[in-house]
Order: sequence, then C-alpha cells, then structure tokens
Amino acid sequence: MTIHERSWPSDGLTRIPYWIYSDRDLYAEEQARIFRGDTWTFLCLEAEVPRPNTFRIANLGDMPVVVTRDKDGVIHAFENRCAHRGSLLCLKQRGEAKEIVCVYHNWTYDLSGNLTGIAFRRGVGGKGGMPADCKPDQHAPRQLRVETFAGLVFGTLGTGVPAVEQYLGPEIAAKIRRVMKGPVKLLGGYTQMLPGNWKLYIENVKDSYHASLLHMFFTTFRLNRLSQKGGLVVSEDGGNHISYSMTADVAGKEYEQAGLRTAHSGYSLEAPELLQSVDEFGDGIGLQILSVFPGFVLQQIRNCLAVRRVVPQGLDRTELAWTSFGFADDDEKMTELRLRQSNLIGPSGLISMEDGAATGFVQRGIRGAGEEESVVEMGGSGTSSEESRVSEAAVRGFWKAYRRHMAI
Amino acid sequence: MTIHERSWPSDGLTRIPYWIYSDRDLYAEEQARIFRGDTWTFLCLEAEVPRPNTFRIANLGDMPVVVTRDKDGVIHAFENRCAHRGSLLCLKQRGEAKEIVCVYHNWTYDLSGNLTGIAFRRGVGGKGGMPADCKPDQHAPRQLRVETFAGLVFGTLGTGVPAVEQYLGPEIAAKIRRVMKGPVKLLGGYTQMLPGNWKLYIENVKDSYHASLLHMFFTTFRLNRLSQKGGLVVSEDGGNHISYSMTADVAGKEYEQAGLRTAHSGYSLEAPELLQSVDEFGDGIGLQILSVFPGFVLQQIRNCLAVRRVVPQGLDRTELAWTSFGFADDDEKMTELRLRQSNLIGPSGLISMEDGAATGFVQRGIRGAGEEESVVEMGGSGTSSEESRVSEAAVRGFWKAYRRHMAI
Amino acid sequence: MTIHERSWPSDGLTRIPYWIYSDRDLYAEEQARIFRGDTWTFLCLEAEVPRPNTFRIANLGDMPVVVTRDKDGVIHAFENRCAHRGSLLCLKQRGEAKEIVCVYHNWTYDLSGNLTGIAFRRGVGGKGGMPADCKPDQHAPRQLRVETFAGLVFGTLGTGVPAVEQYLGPEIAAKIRRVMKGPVKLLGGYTQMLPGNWKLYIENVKDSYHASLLHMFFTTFRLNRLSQKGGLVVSEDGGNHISYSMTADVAGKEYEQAGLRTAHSGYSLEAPELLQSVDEFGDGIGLQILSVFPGFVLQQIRNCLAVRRVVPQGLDRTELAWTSFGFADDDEKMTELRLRQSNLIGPSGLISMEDGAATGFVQRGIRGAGEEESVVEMGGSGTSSEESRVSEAAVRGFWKAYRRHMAI
Amino acid sequence: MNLERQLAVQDLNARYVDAIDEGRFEQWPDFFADDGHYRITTAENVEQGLPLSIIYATSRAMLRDRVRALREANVYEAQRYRHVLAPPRIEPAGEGSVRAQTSFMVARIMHTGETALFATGRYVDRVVLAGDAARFADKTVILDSRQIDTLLAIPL
Amino acid sequence: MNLERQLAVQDLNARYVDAIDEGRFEQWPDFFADDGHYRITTAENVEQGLPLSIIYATSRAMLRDRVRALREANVYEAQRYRHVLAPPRIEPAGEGSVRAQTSFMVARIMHTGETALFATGRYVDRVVLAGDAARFADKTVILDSRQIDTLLAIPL
Amino acid sequence: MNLERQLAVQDLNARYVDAIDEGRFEQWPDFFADDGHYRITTAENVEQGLPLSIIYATSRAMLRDRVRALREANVYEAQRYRHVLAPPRIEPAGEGSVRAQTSFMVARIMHTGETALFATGRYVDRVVLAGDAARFADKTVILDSRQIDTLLAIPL
Ligand code: FES
Ligand code: FES
Ligand code: FES
Ligand SMILES: [Fe+3]
Ligand SMILES: [Fe+3]
Ligand SMILES: [Fe+3]
Repeated sequence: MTIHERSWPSDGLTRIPYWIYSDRDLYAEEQARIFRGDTWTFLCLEAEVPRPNTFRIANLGDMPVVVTRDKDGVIHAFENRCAHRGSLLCLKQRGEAKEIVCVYHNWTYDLSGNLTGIAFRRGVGGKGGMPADCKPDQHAPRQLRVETFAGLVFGTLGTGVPAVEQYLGPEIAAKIRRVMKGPVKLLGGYTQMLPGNWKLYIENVKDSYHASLLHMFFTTFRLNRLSQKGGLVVSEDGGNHISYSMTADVAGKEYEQAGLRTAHSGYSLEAPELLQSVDEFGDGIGLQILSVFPGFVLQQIRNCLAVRRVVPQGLDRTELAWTSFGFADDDEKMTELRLRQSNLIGPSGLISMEDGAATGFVQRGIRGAGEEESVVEMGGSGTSSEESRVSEAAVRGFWKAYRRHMAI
Repeated sequence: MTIHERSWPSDGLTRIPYWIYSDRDLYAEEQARIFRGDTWTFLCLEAEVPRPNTFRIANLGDMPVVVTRDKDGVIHAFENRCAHRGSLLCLKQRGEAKEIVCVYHNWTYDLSGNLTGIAFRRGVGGKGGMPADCKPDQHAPRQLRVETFAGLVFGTLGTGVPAVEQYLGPEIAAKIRRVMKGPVKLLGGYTQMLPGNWKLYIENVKDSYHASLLHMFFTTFRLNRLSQKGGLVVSEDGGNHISYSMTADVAGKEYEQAGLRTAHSGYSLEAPELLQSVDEFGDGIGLQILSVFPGFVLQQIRNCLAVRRVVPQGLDRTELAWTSFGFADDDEKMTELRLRQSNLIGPSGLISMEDGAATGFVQRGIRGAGEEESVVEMGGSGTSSEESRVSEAAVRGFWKAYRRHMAI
Repeated sequence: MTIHERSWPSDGLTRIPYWIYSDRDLYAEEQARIFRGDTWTFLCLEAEVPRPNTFRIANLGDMPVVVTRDKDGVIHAFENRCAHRGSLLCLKQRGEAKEIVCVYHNWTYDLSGNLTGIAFRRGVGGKGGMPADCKPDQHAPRQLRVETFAGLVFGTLGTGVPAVEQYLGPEIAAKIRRVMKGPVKLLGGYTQMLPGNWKLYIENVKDSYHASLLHMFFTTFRLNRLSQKGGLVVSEDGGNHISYSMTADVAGKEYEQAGLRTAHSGYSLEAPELLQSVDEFGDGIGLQILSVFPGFVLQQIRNCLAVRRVVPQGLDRTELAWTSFGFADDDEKMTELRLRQSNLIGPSGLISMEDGAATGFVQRGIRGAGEEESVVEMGGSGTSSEESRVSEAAVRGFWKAYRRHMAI
Repeated sequence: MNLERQLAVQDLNARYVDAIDEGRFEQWPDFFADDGHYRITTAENVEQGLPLSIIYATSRAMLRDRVRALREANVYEAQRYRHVLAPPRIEPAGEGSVRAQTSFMVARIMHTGETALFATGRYVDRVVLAGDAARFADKTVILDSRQIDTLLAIPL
Repeated sequence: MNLERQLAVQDLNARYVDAIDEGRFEQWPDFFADDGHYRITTAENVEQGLPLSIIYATSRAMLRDRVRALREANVYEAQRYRHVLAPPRIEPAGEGSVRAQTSFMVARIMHTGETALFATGRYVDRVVLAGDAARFADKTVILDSRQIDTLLAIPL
Repeated sequence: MNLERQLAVQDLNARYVDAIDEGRFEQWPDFFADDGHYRITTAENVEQGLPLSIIYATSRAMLRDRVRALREANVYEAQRYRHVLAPPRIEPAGEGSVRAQTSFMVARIMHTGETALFATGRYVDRVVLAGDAARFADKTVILDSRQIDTLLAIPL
C-alpha cells in the first residue's frame, strides 16, 4: 500500500504500527521522501578523501554516490551514475584520479562531476557522433549539495533543507565538535549486513532503554548502567539525539535488587587491560552515542571512536558500515588503547554484537503482526530531552521526524 | 491483484486457475484469512512439551508461535512476539523455562503468556519508567485458542471456529484416534524446504491418484496399488481427508496391462527386512494418509508414523516439518522396525522423495501459465468420499474449503 | 505501476526513462505482451534436435518450452507444462524419446504434443477415472507456431505475427543466410547469469557505439575500430539490427589522437595464433553482430560463430545462453581455429566479458534514478541504417519496437 | 598420529566421495563391509538422543537396494554433488580398525546450472583395515542442519 | 617442505577447527601460547595498512575472557560453524617455530536450519613447536570480505 | 599411492591456487610447461563430447597474453577467489609424469563484500615432475555447472 492509503494510530508516538517495517511500497517512498528528500546524509569523513584528486563511493539511501576532493581540495558529491546511459561511474571503493572515465563509452568527467568529454562526439570521418546542438554542460550526474562539519561530509538532494549546523541543532552540533576534536587518523572499517528494516536499527541506536538490558557485558562492568549519571538529549525536530553517561559509577544496586538477567556482579575480567582507557575529552563522559536523522551515528565509547552509516539495502536488509578512527596526534600507546577497546564494537563487539541480531529478532517476530502495534511509552509520550535514560523519548523523536518527512 | 479483483473459473472445482499459486498479494491474504482466520493449525505433539515448564516454537502460517506447558501442566500457545517492541520471545527450538524473558529489554512473561515484569517500570531514582497508569495486564502477546486432541496440539486465532473434534468431522477424528492409540515416544525429525507454493504440497497429499504413479517404489512392491482395497474419505466441508489401503493385495494386473512406467514387476529387494512390519492396529490397514485443512498431515505407512507441518515461507517456498514417533510401550524390536521403515519417508524416502520435487515441477511448469487452468476431473466433479482412489475428490475438497475461507 | 499508468518522455526515442528497467509490474506485462505476444523467439538450432524422436528444452521469455523433432522429422514446440496439473513435462536439457510421459500422473504425449494417454482414464474395477465425456484431444500443452529459417528454429504464441522471413526483413534475412551457410556442427555451449534487466543486455548488443570503447582488447588489436569500414543496419520496424565491419584496417589514428583509454597502440600478443583466421565467407567481413527482437543474437567474429538466447529470469536477472558452432564440412584445422578464437567470447571472452558486467553496472547505477532518463543521441534521433557505427540508431530502433508492442 | 593409517583413511575418503561425485553409485556399497552400517541423521537428532535417520542401512545389501531404487524407481532431476573434505581425525579402535571423524561440505549442482551449498557436517566412521583394503564398518553422516532443500536422493 | 612439521601444523589446524565446530570453546585458548596473539581483520584493512581488528587479543587470558563473555554475557542465537581448510603452506621462522598460511571456508548453520557460506579467507600464523605440543604464538585471520552477516560471535 | 609424488602434486596445487587467490597472476603461467595446455570447460560439454572451452590456451605464451589482457585491457570489478581443494588422486602416466584429479570449490568475493560459491568442479591434470620442479603439462578445469555468474575473468 502507498503511504496515502495508510493511517497512523491515534495514540501519536507511543504506538508504532508494524506494517511500517514490512510494506514494500513504503520502502520506495522512504527512499524518495527521506533519503533523496530534505535530509542531510552523512557520506564519509573528510579524512577518507585526504588529498586533492581522491574519491570514495558512498550512498544516499540506496542511491550510489561518489564523493570527491577536486584538484583544488574542494569536496564534491554526485550520483554514481553516468549521464549517458546510467552506468556506475566509480567501480572502486576509493582511489586517486584526475578525472572519472565511465567504462561503458568513455564519457569523461572532472572531479566536480562536470562532463568534460564525449567519446567520438563529432563522429568519425564526419559521420555519426552527437547532434551539433548537443550541450555537454547540460549532461551531468545529479549534484548533491555538500557541507562539511567538524570533519564530517554531509550531502543532500533536498532543496528545502537548512545548513547542516542548523539541521543538527545546537546541542548535537556541540557534541559532535566535542568528539571531532582534531585532525582524524583512520584506523579501519568493516560492514555488517543486518537482517532487518533500516528503521529497526536506528530505533535501536536511539533506544537508551535497551543498552544496559540487552548488552550484559555493558552492565556487568558498569560501562553504562542506567543508574550512572548521564542524560538523553533529543533535538527540537526529534530526528537527532545524544545519549551519554559519566564514567564515575554511583554504585547503584538497582540491577541486583531488580534481579535482572544482566546483573552478574560476580563477573570479572582476567585481562582488564581490555577496558583500560583515558579521559581524553576531560569531561568524564565515558560514553556518548549520537545520531542524526535519518541514518548517521557517531560513537564514543571510552576512547573507541567510530562513525556508522546506515544504508537500506531492501525492505529487510540493512548495511551498517563502520569506520573507526583516532587523531593524527595519537601516539602508539593511545592507538593501542583504541584498538584494544574496539573489541567492544562491530560484529564481534562485546557490547554491540547483539544490536545487529536484534533487528532480525524484531523483523522475524512481527512477520504475522499485520495491524498490531508496538508500545513506546518508557518515559511517557514526549520527545524532549531528559536526565533519565530509562526512556524511549529519542525513539519517539525519530517517529516524529519520520512522520513529518513522510507526511503521515 | 487482491482476491476481490480475481474471479474463479466457471467450471467450479474441476478447474484451478494457475494464478492461485503465483500471485504475491494472494499470499498475504491467505495468511490473514486462512492461517490467522477460522481454521485450526496443528502446532506440535503434546509429547513435544513433555513436562511442566517446557516450551517449543511453532507456526501459525508464517506467524511465529510459542507453545508452552505451564507449571500446572496446562498447554498454552501465543504469538512469538514481545508485547513491547515485537522481538521474538523464544530464540530456541525448544527448552525448559520457568518464565520467558525477552532479550531486548527484559520484559518478562510467565508460561501462560502473561506479562509479569517490565524492566525499570518505575524508572531509576524516580526518573523515567512507564507512565503511572500503565497496565501490564493489557500488554501481552496474542493468545491462541488451544485444544488438544488425541495427543495433538491445535491452535487458532479464529473467533468463529468450532471445537477441534467438530472441525475434524467424525470420520477424521476416528482415524486420528486410531493412529494416536497411546502415549507417544518421539523418534526424531527433520524439515524439507520445498520449492513451491504451500497449496501444491497439500494438493499432493490429498491426491490419491498420483501416489501409485509418481512413486514407482510404492507400486512395484505393492505397498499401495490403486487396485488394492482401500478408500478415500473427504470431510463434509471438503478440507480434511483420509486415503487408506489394506495391506493384502488383490494381485491386480492393471498396471502391467496398462503398460505403466511404474510397473516393474521384475523388481525385488535384496534386503526385504526394510519392509518388515506388523499389523499393530489390527485392522489390516497398511497405509493411511490423513490431512486437516489447512496444513496438517498424519501418516501411517505400515509401522512408520509421522506428523507433518506445512509452513508457508513465501509465495514459492514451503517448509515441510516432519516428526516421527512410536509409542511409549514399544520394545526395542518395534522401535527398530519403525526406524528401518523410515527409509520410506522424508527427503530421502524411497516412496516420498518425489513429492517435495513435484511441487517444484509444477511451480516452474506454470511460470508462463497466466490465466490457464489445471484439470481436476479424476473421479468426476464431486468432493464426496468414495471407495476408489483413482480420484481427485480430496483435491477438489481442498478447493471447496479454500474458496469458502478466501471468499472467492 | 502498470504500463497504463506510465507515460513515455516527450523526446521520443532519444530519452529512455529508468523506471523501464526496475518496475516489477512491467516485467510481467513484457512477458505477456512481448514474449508471449506477436514476436518470434529463437528456440534452438535445428542441429540441437538432430534426429527424429529427439527433444530439447527452451524458453519463450520465462515460459518453459519443449522443442521436439517427431518420428517423421517434423519440428514442434509446446509449453513445457502438463495439461493435467501443470508439471514440467521434460526434466532434462535434451534427449531422445518416442513419447513424453509426465512423471506426476503418467499422462502421456507424443512428440507433436498431443495427449495420447491418461493413466487410469477408465478407473480401476469400474470405479474412478475420468468422466465418460472427457475429450483427451481437448487437453494438450499450448502449441507454439514454429518456423525454421536457415537452420534456426523460431516459435511464437502470437496470432498476428507474419512469417519469420517477413518478420526479419530482407537485409536481416540475407545476413542470417550469409552466416548459416551449411549444415551445422555443434561445438558446445554455456550460459551466463547477468545481474541486470534483459533489456540492458539487448541494448548492449545493439549498441555499436560501445563496442570499441568498452572492449579495449577489441580496439587495440584493430578487430573492430569504428574507423574500420563497416555499417549499421536497422530493420524497418526497428527491432532487428546488424552491425558489421571489414577486416581490412584503414589504419586510422582517431583513437590515439582522441587519447582514448582504449588505445594502447604499444600492445601486442606473444601468441598471435589466437587471432589466426580465414575469410570463410569470402566477403572480407570480419565481424557481424545481428539481433532479432526481442532476444536473439547471431554472432560472427572472424571464424567464431555463435547464437545467443536472452532469457529474462526476473526483473534484474537475465540468462544468456551461448551455443557455438561450425559446419559439418569443417576439417580439424578449421575446428581448431574456431575453438581458439572462442577465447574471444563468453564469460571469459577477451572481447565480451565486459558486456555481462555492464548490465550490472547500469542496474546498480540507476538504483536511485527514479524518473531520470538516459540519453540516446549518438547519430541523432533516427532509427535508420547508416554507414557509421558511431551511432545509437539500433538502440533507438529497439525502443521503437518495444513501445509498439507494449503500447506505450 | 599413525601416518600410514591416516593416509589409508584419507585415501578411502577420497575414493568414496569421488565415486559419488562422479555418479558411480554402483561402486558405493563396495566401500562398506558386508555387514556395514550407514546412516544419515542431523546434529539436532543426535543432541536430543533421538534415533531417527534420514537414510538407515544395516547391510551392504540394503545399500545395493538403495542404488537400485535410485536407478530404476525414484524420480529426481539430473544433479551432481561436489564434496570437499577436511583431513580425517583418527584414533585406534582395537584390532585393525580405527575411528575416524571427517568434516565435509557438499555443493549440489543441478542440470540447470544452479549451484548451492547443499550440506555440511561430519562423518563419524569406524574403518576396518584388512590388508590394503580399507572399508567402512560403520558410517554415520551427521548433518549440521535440520533442513534439506527439496530432497536428498544421492547419498552423502 | 619438512613433512613432519607440515603434518604437525596440519594436525594443529585440524584440532583447532574441530574444537570450534564442536562448540568446545573452553579449549580454544589452549591452542595459543600464554602470550599468544589472536586477531580477525579484513583483507581491505590489511591492504590499506589500517590496524583495526574485528577481534583483537594479546594474551590467552583475553581469549578466556572472550569465551566467558560468549557463555555468560553475549546474546546470540544457537549456531555452529563448519570449517574446511586447505593444507597449510609453511616456512621456517627460526628456533622451533614456523610461519604457516592456510586458506579456509566457513559455513554457518543456524538452529533454524539456515546454512550459508559465512566466511572465507586465510590464516596467517606463527606456530611454536615445543616438543609434541604445537601452539599458535600469533594467529591472524584475514577475511576476504569486508562484510559480516549479522554478527560474528563464535571465533574463526 | 606413492607418498612423495602425492605430496609433490599437492604442493603444486597449493602453490598454484595461492598464486591465484593472492592475485599474483604474473606467476600463473610459470606453473605450466612451455607447451603446457590449459582449458576451462563444463561437465555438460565433456559429457556430450563437445570441444568448446571457456578458456583455451595451448602454450605458456597464451597464458601470458591472458594475464596481460587482465591487467591492461579487460574491465572487471575488483574481486578475489578463495580456492579449497581436496587432496589429488594421482596415477602414473609414464616417464616422470603423473595424471592427477582434484576436486575444488571456489568462492568469489567482490570488493563490495558480496561472497558467493562461484564454481565447483575438478582439475584433470597431467603433471611433469622434473627434478623438484613440478609443472602442469596439461590442465583441464571441468566445471560442474553450465552456468557462470556475470563473468569469469580470473583463471581457476
Ligand atoms: S554509460 Fe557512461 S559513457 Fe555510456
Ligand atoms: S522488545 Fe521485548 S522487551 Fe522490548
Ligand atoms: S501433472 Fe502431468 S500427469 Fe498430472
Ligand atoms: Fe545496543
Ligand atoms: Fe506422494
Ligand atoms: Fe560488447
């Protein structure tokens, strides 16, 4: 069914209808209205196009994109689709190039995405070729509007979207600057293919309630207990969020008292160096998870820093692309700390492996759910920032933004 | 196309339109109208939840289900979907448990499917948590109505469906009791993934005409020749059937005379012990295939007993789950007989391996068939019981029931 | 969306909307209107049913077909679907048979596709069986109209299609006769599974512009430079085409001057015997690529001859079936020449491997292209034959025919 | 690890799977002792202590019957297997026989060209080494998966 | 090629993957030297000279912690692996240790029956041969693909 | 079974597939004798007695041309293979050469991360053992399937 034929439950943001994760028509509409609409999508780190004449492929939803840094150092992004017959222009993940040549018929583009050459435009021996009135400058891949913020490259096809900093809102912008404190050094990356709809993963990220319950490792080592000082920030429009907690533990016993599965207080590490860390930001915040609508995540877990790109690959498949980084001025010891802590994240992450699977648990759980609805009432029905993370406010915030973009 | 836009051929039940096996919209409507509608679905054997505090996962069409036996020994079934955000509740095939804890946010349920705990319902430090007016007793997975009959556990979400015994009809009920003669001993199981629409397998089961023609092993050893004494029973509503035959052979020569591919009278076994059997039911019936609408099969082939669950896994994929059993009072010799005879069934079954493939032969055969129709005229156009198994009466019966449920 | 809801861009054949490659409803309509409609589909070579009582399976779009040569040597083709319940009739790629017996219920057909036997038609012991008024001659797989032309077997379900020779048009017919100059000797075959919509491959074949640009091997060895003498022929209705070039090189330097990626003039073979060939057709034409709407390709590259069948296997999967051949009177040396030259074609073809991948480059490139359009202006906006191959006239011709059949 | 025995079992395994992959089914029973046992079951059945098999033969004669049925009675589309085996892990089992355990992956290739990873699991075997002829006294094929695609006609 | 060493490494590999495929995770750390290193990374990271790992352990103790987490903390559905390994290619690495490189394919089988080719790649190992006990001093698992399906809970 | 020859062929196979899987294509021709033959075909063509190949080379020079084309002329996306081979079955073929037959499975991994079982089949080889250098005099790759996904650029 198309979005027009659907109607949202009466209880506002505290009830989410399950068809939202399993309607094939909806998927295509989300691509147009959200990912190719008035939203900013994180494309890559500036450090991923480190020098003039370098490029990297990325995505705007499931649309392929090329990000380039031209000879003058300016960053551009355009659809990875030749203006001639639609072939992918870049067939590699990343590389160096002075120009981009489509392999199919050798139409050539500069790194700003301008068509600079049409093979045999004038034919051969005066025969064939393009019409005399052909205007190459009218043929080019769709240009994205690009803005960089604190080392992050964002792109959009939208025409009605404000500047990135305004789109983020002041608190989110500040917390991004906090982490992106200096020139970045790439540490590496990998992707996870998640067996669920993209929205299930984004909800998981924004769901500060699950963190200490699904991830037992997390809780047991007091990396993040809901009883630790911290808070939840939701942007005005609902789409962006921060969840953070202080490292210092208030030594609560709520979990043990509540007899929760996740509280094995007996549990200790033989090799505690795994968790060794330094307060590099000087504010005692040990964990900060930040997301920007629709699909960007910036993560600080102790000294383990990473960006995550959420790329829909169909109704029930989602690519989660991780890029881990440190800073140019890290010494060997600092890099080793980050690398050791990266045992906590990714597909084998001691505190993250469950998230990928959780999207699948829900996608399979709702297979027969049809018109049923999920319950999102933790912390009430609002979407405002609060001190407590025992709340689904950021999840409700996501749906607030989603409904606005989808006009439902 | 939705069912409303479709119309059934004029020739009643003797013509089946091929779009019925290949229309994507129809698949979803069948799930709602048939599997989640006014029908009884076989979930498992009572013996699969043998003790209090045991559970097993099952399906209602493609909807995941949990079957439990609570601390008081009462059997329950409910949707395998958490009332909170929809995660699967049980992630294992079977097990023991005093309660069911959803891994996502630790919402807790008793084995009757009642919500007994919401993690941090009252928040932490007086902050967060569920609204004061939250009523846990209003949040629970959908309960199935459950009935057990002769050791079989059935479930339904339907509101207008009669008791199981009435749903079965007197003859079917009697023939189930005949096989389920005592406390069951599980022998094991496996599943086949069939490359065709679920209805193609059910038709195959109800098609007493194919048995001796597709399965040459069957015929050659006179396990079941259409010339053997036997009969075909179709329930009043058409949905349920029995096909049976006596072991004693009337030594007909119809096959040889008809020069049928399946009649190799020269063929004999080097190791006849494969077929050694005893008349454990004392009525000379050597083969009884019984089916209940929409997807249950109970099989007796000599002493080889099994239940089969037909689980749609998409338009052209069907899971066939076999569970083989004997009785608690079987001695070793009897068990060995059953195990040896089980060479006849399952994915390698000497008389059953063809059935799985046949669903694929049709699914691929009709790929371009569009508005064409299949011919179901063996034994006329009726759906009543008859002595002859050279008939497609039970297949027509299936379509009679199907059309009623689908209102087409 | 169905074809009725779609509208074609205003610029006629110089703009192709990308939804044409990615609309699921369109796929089904193409099967009915084009492949099962008024078009001729190449089924196989006569040599593939070499003797009476031989058969081969083939396709009409994605509909399975059986091609037979009956006991009198007459070639027939019919849907590979049993008239009873729809099972595939032939389960093998090819073989010998006096009759065709459906494995499911042993209904039997002669090689002309007539139903000759219904198992237990009269029941057993006077019970069961088909109704007395059953007319077997009214039950048969759908017959295709079959015509052979120059050793090629064509079939259609269309009722309004002219004879094959007229369908081909005089020039195409002549060029087919040119290659099919005598009794064929099969050399072998294989298939490629292409990751793109079937139309993308057909466009690739008709696209004489890409040949020397995508395939660098081609150019570098002057097998086919657009500067070589040759031409492009498009049939009146647009659907059929020929692109050819003379072996003699006019030694142009256009590529080097244009500095094209494909011009490595330094490049030479250590083992030039790979390209050793003879002018077997005596007309100096070293390369002739010929296509017939919707999915047939006949190829002559030097002495490397092959037919290709383009079989849609879904919206974005296309099977490309190659059959390579020589002539009955080839001596060993000639056969060895053909076999060595076959390094140029197929999935590892030094001048063809790119074509398979190119369909995928476009399918992936247009994933977010929605309402965008491709540009087909090389050689202007017409579809007429011309001397220059620096032209997309044959591609436009394809769309001219496509639109007529699809009525868009 | 006794190298000679190791290689004898490895060679037996190699010849066994080649016979199957090349469709020489008639030779298959000869890899077993006269009273050799052969069964295919699933890890799930084994872990639950349930005795059901997918194929269960207690003599070479029963294996010959199975081959006869495959050739003359059963209907299945043309297909072939491709086995890849790990080296066997062996240990003595008294008097001229050894226990061997071998991991396997099997791809199934249909006449249509369709290729799929069809089965994985392990062989748990007892091998009798009589002179230079090694034979299976007992071969249990334990499939990792409870699920079979369409049918399992050709033995594993 | 020193046959004895070749077979020693091949045997170590075989016992290593059997322990994993049969779910004997507690034994897994014992295949490593006390200060043994273990990491899983991707060919892409290696080619770019980037140090990130998917799993990174610098001592047997860290491996034991990983097993403890798998058993007590982490949530993942019942699943098993099936490894098939090529014979190792080895070369001396001074004083009683060898470098070994081994290609692998791993299938993952879920409790639901779903089977998939989960990972391919190569082991790049340093093996210490102390008496008859061979152990990994350093084991680097280099995955051919940058992409993991869902999660990688059980070590490779 | 002559152990030494067995291991010589096994080692040749291992070095051969490693060179391919690690992208050292330039070394590939050196595994063949000067006048070595190499072809890839399908079981279907072989069974029908049809001579067509997918790749057909009659000298090491032709293999070098193929590598040159892969490096300089042909367009294909970044990809790698992972071979897993069974132990070879060998038999003497007179004067310092042996016939060897080896089952294989090959996974293909694209730069995008996509991994698939790409090809299965067997090598039918004649190997010349000159001193310690074993080379292929004739290598025929017989694919089990008639169908190739997209393209077959890198040799098998
Ligand atoms: S598609 Fe890019 S040049 Fe033609
Ligand atoms: S989904 Fe089950 S507790 Fe949240
Ligand atoms: S389907 Fe062919 S005989 Fe019944
Ligand atoms: Fe999480
Ligand atoms: Fe049957
Ligand atoms: Fe081409």
